[in-house]
Formats: sequence, structure tokens, C-alpha cells
Amino acid sequence: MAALLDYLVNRGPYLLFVVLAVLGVYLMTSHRNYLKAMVGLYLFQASVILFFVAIAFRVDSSIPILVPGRTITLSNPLPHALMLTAIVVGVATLGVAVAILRRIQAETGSIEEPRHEAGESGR
Amino acid sequence: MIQPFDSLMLRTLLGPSVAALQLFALYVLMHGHYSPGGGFPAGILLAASMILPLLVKGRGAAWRTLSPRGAVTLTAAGVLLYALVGVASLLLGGTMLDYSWLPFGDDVANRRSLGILLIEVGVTIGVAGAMVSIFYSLAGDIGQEGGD
Amino acid sequence: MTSSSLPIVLYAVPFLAALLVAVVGWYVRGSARVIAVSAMAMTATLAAAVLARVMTEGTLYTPLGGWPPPLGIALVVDRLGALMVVLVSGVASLTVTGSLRHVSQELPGRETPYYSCVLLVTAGLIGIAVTGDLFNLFVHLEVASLAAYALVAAGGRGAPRAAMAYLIIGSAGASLYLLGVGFLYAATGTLNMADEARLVATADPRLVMVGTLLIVAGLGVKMALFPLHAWMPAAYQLAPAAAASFMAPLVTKVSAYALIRVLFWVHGEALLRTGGALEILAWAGAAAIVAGGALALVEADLRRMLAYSSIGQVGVVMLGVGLANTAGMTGAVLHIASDALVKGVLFLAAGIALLRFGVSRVDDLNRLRGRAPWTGAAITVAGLSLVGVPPLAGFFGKWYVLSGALQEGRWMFVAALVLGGLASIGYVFRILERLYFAPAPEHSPPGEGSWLAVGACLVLAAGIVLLGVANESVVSTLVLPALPEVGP
Amino acid sequence: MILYVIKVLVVLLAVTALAVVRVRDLFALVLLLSVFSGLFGTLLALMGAPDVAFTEGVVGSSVSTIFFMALLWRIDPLALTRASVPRRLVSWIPAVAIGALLLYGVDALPVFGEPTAPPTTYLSPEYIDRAYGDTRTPNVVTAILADYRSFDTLIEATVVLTAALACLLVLQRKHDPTV
Repeated sequence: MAALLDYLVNRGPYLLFVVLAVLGVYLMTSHRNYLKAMVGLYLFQASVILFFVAIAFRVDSSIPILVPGRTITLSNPLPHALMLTAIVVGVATLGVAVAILRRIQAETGSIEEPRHEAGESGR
Repeated sequence: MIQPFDSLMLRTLLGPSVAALQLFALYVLMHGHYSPGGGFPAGILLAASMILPLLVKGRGAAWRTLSPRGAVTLTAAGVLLYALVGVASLLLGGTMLDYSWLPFGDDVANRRSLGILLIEVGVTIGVAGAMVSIFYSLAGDIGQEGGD
Repeated sequence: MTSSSLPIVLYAVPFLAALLVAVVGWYVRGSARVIAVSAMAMTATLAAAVLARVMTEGTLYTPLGGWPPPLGIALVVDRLGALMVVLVSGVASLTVTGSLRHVSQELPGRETPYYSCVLLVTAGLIGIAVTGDLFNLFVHLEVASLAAYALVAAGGRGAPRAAMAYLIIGSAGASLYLLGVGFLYAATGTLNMADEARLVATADPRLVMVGTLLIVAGLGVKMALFPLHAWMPAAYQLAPAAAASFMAPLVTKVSAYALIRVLFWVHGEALLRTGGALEILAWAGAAAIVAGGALALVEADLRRMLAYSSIGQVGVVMLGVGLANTAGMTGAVLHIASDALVKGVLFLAAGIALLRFGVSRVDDLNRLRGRAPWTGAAITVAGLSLVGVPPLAGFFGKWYVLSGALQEGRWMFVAALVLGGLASIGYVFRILERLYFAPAPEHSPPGEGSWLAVGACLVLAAGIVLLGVANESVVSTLVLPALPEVGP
Repeated sequence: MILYVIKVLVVLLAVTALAVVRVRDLFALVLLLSVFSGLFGTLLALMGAPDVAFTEGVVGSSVSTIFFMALLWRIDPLALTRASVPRRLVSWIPAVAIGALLLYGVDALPVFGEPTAPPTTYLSPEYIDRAYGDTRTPNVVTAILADYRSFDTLIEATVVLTAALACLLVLQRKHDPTV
């Protein structure tokens, strides 16, 4: 029991990553409301960001900005740069989703999936 | 559709707030070399300074300054600036996006530093335009704009 | 390996054209379509030049930003990549040219964002084919996908919902891919594909395996591999006809190619066998062949039926990849090409049927009977290729995959291929029956669709015939040297 | 010390995420998301990623909150139809499958903060050593983002352009015949 607790505490951020990914995927698939599904996507993307930043972290280091005259190890900057890109991509996805949701809203007055599978009747 | 909320206080404070936001955006952009920041947050701040007039003065006034099409054109122009920096270094003899071939003085590292600033400016403009056009699409019916 | 800036020029043409359209398209009437078509033609020419260079000089290599990889990003075009860019740019330029009239009919006043998005999808797909960096592949994938979501959502009633489902599932797929790249990065510390291939043998096998499975799942979503295909039928049914005829042949195929590239170039076959990823792919492919065929058989809507058919054909490709022997891989590559051509013809023809004759259901195709002989001929060629009638291209793709399955003695896979073939006979003959044997109604409009659309259909159909007839020399000169090293 | 704060934040974030899943009022959902994003940004900053934290803060607690709120303007935030029970149960299958795969992978990772993992030993020191000499940019993340991997960033800016184009492509005019 103590060993398990120790394991959980020592891998905290990694486990949070798994929890966020599971909840994100569940929200995306289980809800008929598109807003809720988008929130699920946000949680999933947050889990990816957390994963990359967590593998870049070193206990003995500082933020990756060089300061003249200070010789301390820095945490790995590459995943940070990748995640900046990923966050922006996420925002752009949200932007497209918002434009599409506005039109769904204008057409149907709600932002939920229809009761029956769309498209059987065609255009 | 967003209705303008008319108030003396808002109208008076609009100008200074916009100026402060843009100044802060400029700071975040320029200081990206030294501290957290850079093109993307600066673009968001710049977009905020463009969205504020929409909220205070209403859609008509904001669209006269920057139409929905203008916002998309602005985005494309920002990305084009970035791409052209890359193409320029290709044409000047290097590979794509190799800033050391840009004609900015003798020191290679300084050339790269200026190249970074230039592309960050492109990102800022691009992100600002995109955020404004997404906000426009939320705030009103942009489909009603005139012909092509 | 030869260092060359040709690959980046190839990428830059559609990319810069997309930006140019977004800047000037609003202000100069008609400029969007002129820029788009000429950029497409230029891209196709450059792609042919890249293929020629790669054939004579071997793999082309472009470090970007002046930094040698793994520090920076490099484009790497090998033979298979060169084949892929030729396919993408060729099919894209034909379908875009062919659907010019459809766009002005379906999306009046929205041509500028439409063509800009089309060029961005093209640039993204080419980027996927030429990049040598795992994270860069993700960014290209997202450009292509985001523009694709927007193109689908531009359709009529119902399309925004289809696009929203596509967006949520597609973004989840992209995030899964990115997570897979994260695990590979955690195992090796690099993102460059060649570097990764070098380091992966000594890395922690469990991290590599989890990363691989996540990448398979992510790209599986993007290529609509059964059972991850839920986004696709509605998206291609409800998208504007022009957008569907441009996207349907290419988007799923390029994702399939990306998976081949990551699996075989980065991981190497030996590693894959132990991870079980290939076995999963083969079974998913076999299931996709049967399920796609069965769903297409009972579908009433023409474009939805074609989308289900695509799910089956992607299954054939993935079955070939999963077998991982020379015959299977040859079949997979050939089938990517042949199905891109076939779906190009069929979706363009579906666009003509919809916009010229008002036909969206298979049962109404008799309105075309006697009125559109050339469109009908193109549909016939593509349909017969889908069934697998020799000497058309579709026959050889399936034949190679089938012989790959026979070599391994995998009778379940052989049975799946046979069942899929029977289903395709069923649904293709449903189309042909309406087209040639059902009585035509009195009042349908006379005459063909726009000559551009019909011409593009016929050129693509000629491509199907040519690829089939010349298949032996295509395989020996282009495909076999391009294959990664696999078993016998 | 910093590890303790990280552990507390991890627990808080997990609780907030659970609340996000459970909540049925959409306004409350968006506000909770804003809270989540603020906590998440703090966690990222503590894990040595101020750049990511800054951007996440700007995006999560302002941009996406504003977008979601603007969407909620026009609809009833309480009109959330619940999916059927079978569908909710089935939805756990992919979630749990992915979770199991990730747990299996996470178990193979070195302990959190371990300085000998390949990502920390292979490329990272090289970037840190040469960034200032190469680019005169002390912020190594900016140097990587805008120079070493600037092609990524170019495409990233294009992704943003795609979002802007989508706004004009998706929303059609009132008199459009295809409506």
C-alpha cells in the first residue's frame, strides 16, 4: 500500500496526464452537445501538453532562458517550443469549430447533434 | 449581434485603453527574445485592442476600420511576410528560412536575431487578424457583407 | 542523398499561391481561380521534375533554416515520396480544374476562401509526403485537416454537423498522433525520422511500442480505417460536390502513405513484428474491406456509397501494409494510386450528376442515361477498375495484395478480399444498371456537364487504363525500387 | 519544495477536470474550464515552462473562454441533452483503452524529473549551448521556435490563417441559393 502510494506520488504529473486523456476522450465521444465535446478535445490537448512539458522537466534545473554569468542547468527547451506550436494549432481548431458552430446554431438554434444520424435524407 | 453600449466613460477611456493594449503587445513582441512572450501572445493582445472598439462603438464603426475580409487579408499578409522572409533567404543564396543570408549587417548571429524579430512581427499580424475575424464571425452575421 | 532546394520549391508553390489568393482574391474578380489553377499546374510540373531528379540522383534532401538535422527540420524525398507528390499534384490539378464550374455554381461569392483552402490542403498533403520530421508532419497534417473541415462545412444543410463530427474526431486523431510522437521522443530524444530510425533500436522498447500504437491509431483516424471511419461518410456526402471530388481521392490516401513512411522508415520491419502493430493493421484492413463493401452495397446515396467504398479500399491498402511482404507492399502502393484515380473520376461524376441532373441517389442515375455518354463512359471505366476487372489499375492493386496474403498462407485475409470483391461487384453494378438499363425519364435535361468536368473525368479514366496496362513497367521501374526493405 | 506544490496542483487539476466532466450547466462549464486553465498554466510554469504557461494562460483563460461565452449568448445554457445511458457506457471503451495503453507507457518512463532520460541528454544541451552564439537570443525556446524549427512555426501561422478563412467560407450569405 505504501509502495503504491509512493508510486502514485512520484509519478503525479504523468498520472494526471493519463486522467486528463481518459476524461477528454470520454467527453468527446459521450456527449451530444458539441460544446461539451470541444471541452473534451481541450482536455485531451491539455493532456498532450502536460506530457511533453513533464518529460522536459528536470528537478535540478531552471527555466530555459539564459542569464549572463549564471551557470545552472536548464530544462529541455525543445518540447516547450513544440507545445507552443501545438497550443496555437489548438486555438486555430477552436476557431474553425466556432465558425462551424455559429452556422449550426443559425440553422437549427442549438449546438447539439441531431436525434437521428444526419445525412440519410441528403441535401 | 452585439449592440454598442453607449457611455461617456467607455468612449473616453477607449482611446487610452487601445493605446495601452497596443503598447503592451509591442512590448511582448519585442521582448520575446529575452523573456516568455513573442509573436502569438502579442497577436492576441493586438487583437484585443481591435475588438475593444467593436464592443464600445458597435459593428458598423468597427467594420469601417477593419472589415471581415480585411481581417482575413491582414492574416494572410502577416503569414506572407513570414513566408517572404523565408523565400528571400532562399533567393539570396541560402536555404528556405536561413536568416543568415538576409542583408542585415555583418554579424551572422545578429542577422539571425533580426530575422527572428521579423518573422515574429509576421506571426503577430497574422494571429491578430485571425482572432479578429473569428470574433467577427461570433459577434455578427458576416455573411451579409457586399459582393466579391 | 543529394542536397537540393527543389522539394521546398515544390512545397512553396501551392503554399504561396494560397497566401496570394487570400490577399488579392477579394479585390480582383476571378483572380482566385486563375491563381489556383495555374499554381496547381506548376505544382504538377515541379512534382514531375522532382520524380525525375529522384530517379536519377537518388533521395533528395533539403535542410531548412540552414541547420543540419536533427537540430533543424529537413525535407527528405525518396522514390516513394516522389511518387506520392506526383499522384497528389496530378489528381489535385485535374479535380480542381474539373470542378471550376461546380464551384461557381455551389459557392458563389465564396470562391476566394474556397480556393485558398484547396491550395492549403494541397500544400499540406505535399508537406506530409516530403517532410523528414515527425513533428513537422503533425503540423502539415493539421493544415490539411483544418482546411478540409472548413471545405466540408461550406456545403449545404447538414454539412456543418458533418464537418463538426469530422473536426472533433479528426483533431482527436491528430492529438493521438502527437502523443505517439511524444512517446517516441521520450524514448529517443529526437524528432528527425532518420535520426529516430538510428536510435530506436537501442531505445526502451515499451515506449517505442506505445508510441507506435498511438501513431497507428491517430493516422488510422485520418485515413478512415475501420472502425475509426465514423467521420467520413457524412463528410463526403454533404460537402460541396467540388470539395468532395478534390478531397475524397487524396486526404485518406496521403494519411495511409504517412503511416507507411513512419512505420517502415522510422521503425524498421523487425521492430514492428514484435510490437504487433502490423498484425493489428492487417486485421483492421481485412475488417474494413468487408464492412466497407457491405455498407456500400446497401447505401442509397451515391456519394455516401462512394465514401464507404473508399473505406473498403483503404482496407485493401492497410492489409497490404500489414502483410509486409514485397507483394503486399507493392499492392498497397499501387492501390493507393489506383483508388485515388478511381475516386477522382467517381466523385467528379457524382458532382456532374448532382449539379447538372439533380441526382444524389443511386436510383436516380437513370436520368443520365443517353444524355451524358462521356460521363457514363468514365464512370464505367472507374467502376470496372473498382471491381477489379483486368487490365484496369484496380485489378493489379488487389491482385498483388491477394498474392501477398496467399504467400503468407493467411486464408482469412484471402476470404476478406474475395468478399470485398463480391461486394464491389454488387454496388458497382447497381450504378451501371441504372446508367445503362433502367428507363430514362422523359423530362431530364439534355447534354453533358461542363466540358472541363467531363474532360477531367476522361483524363483520370485514361490514367486508370494506362496505369493498368503499363502496370508491369510501373511496378518494376517505380514501385519496387521505392519500397522499404521488407521480407520476400 | 517545488515538487510539493506540483503535487498539490496535480490533485486540484484532477478534481477540476472531474468537475468539468460532471457539470451540466454550460456557463458553469466554461467558468470551470477557465479555472482549469489558470491552474494548468501555474503547473506548467512550475515545471519550468514559462513560455508554454504564458501562452496557455492567454489562450485557455481568455481566448477560449470568450469564444465559448459568445457561443452561449444565443442558446439556453441549461439545455444540455444527456446522451443515452448505453452510449455513455460505450464511450468508456475507447477512453479506458487509451488510458490503459498510456498507463502501460507511462510506467516505462523514468521517474518524473529524472535528469538522465534521452530527451534531456541528447539534443537539449546542444540547443542550450549554442542558442545565444547562433542567434543572440537568450530565450532558448524562442530561438528554437523561430529559428531552428522556424518551418514549423511558418506552418503554424498558416494553420491560424486557415481558421480565419474558415470563418468566411463556412458562414454563407442570406440570399445564397444553396441554403
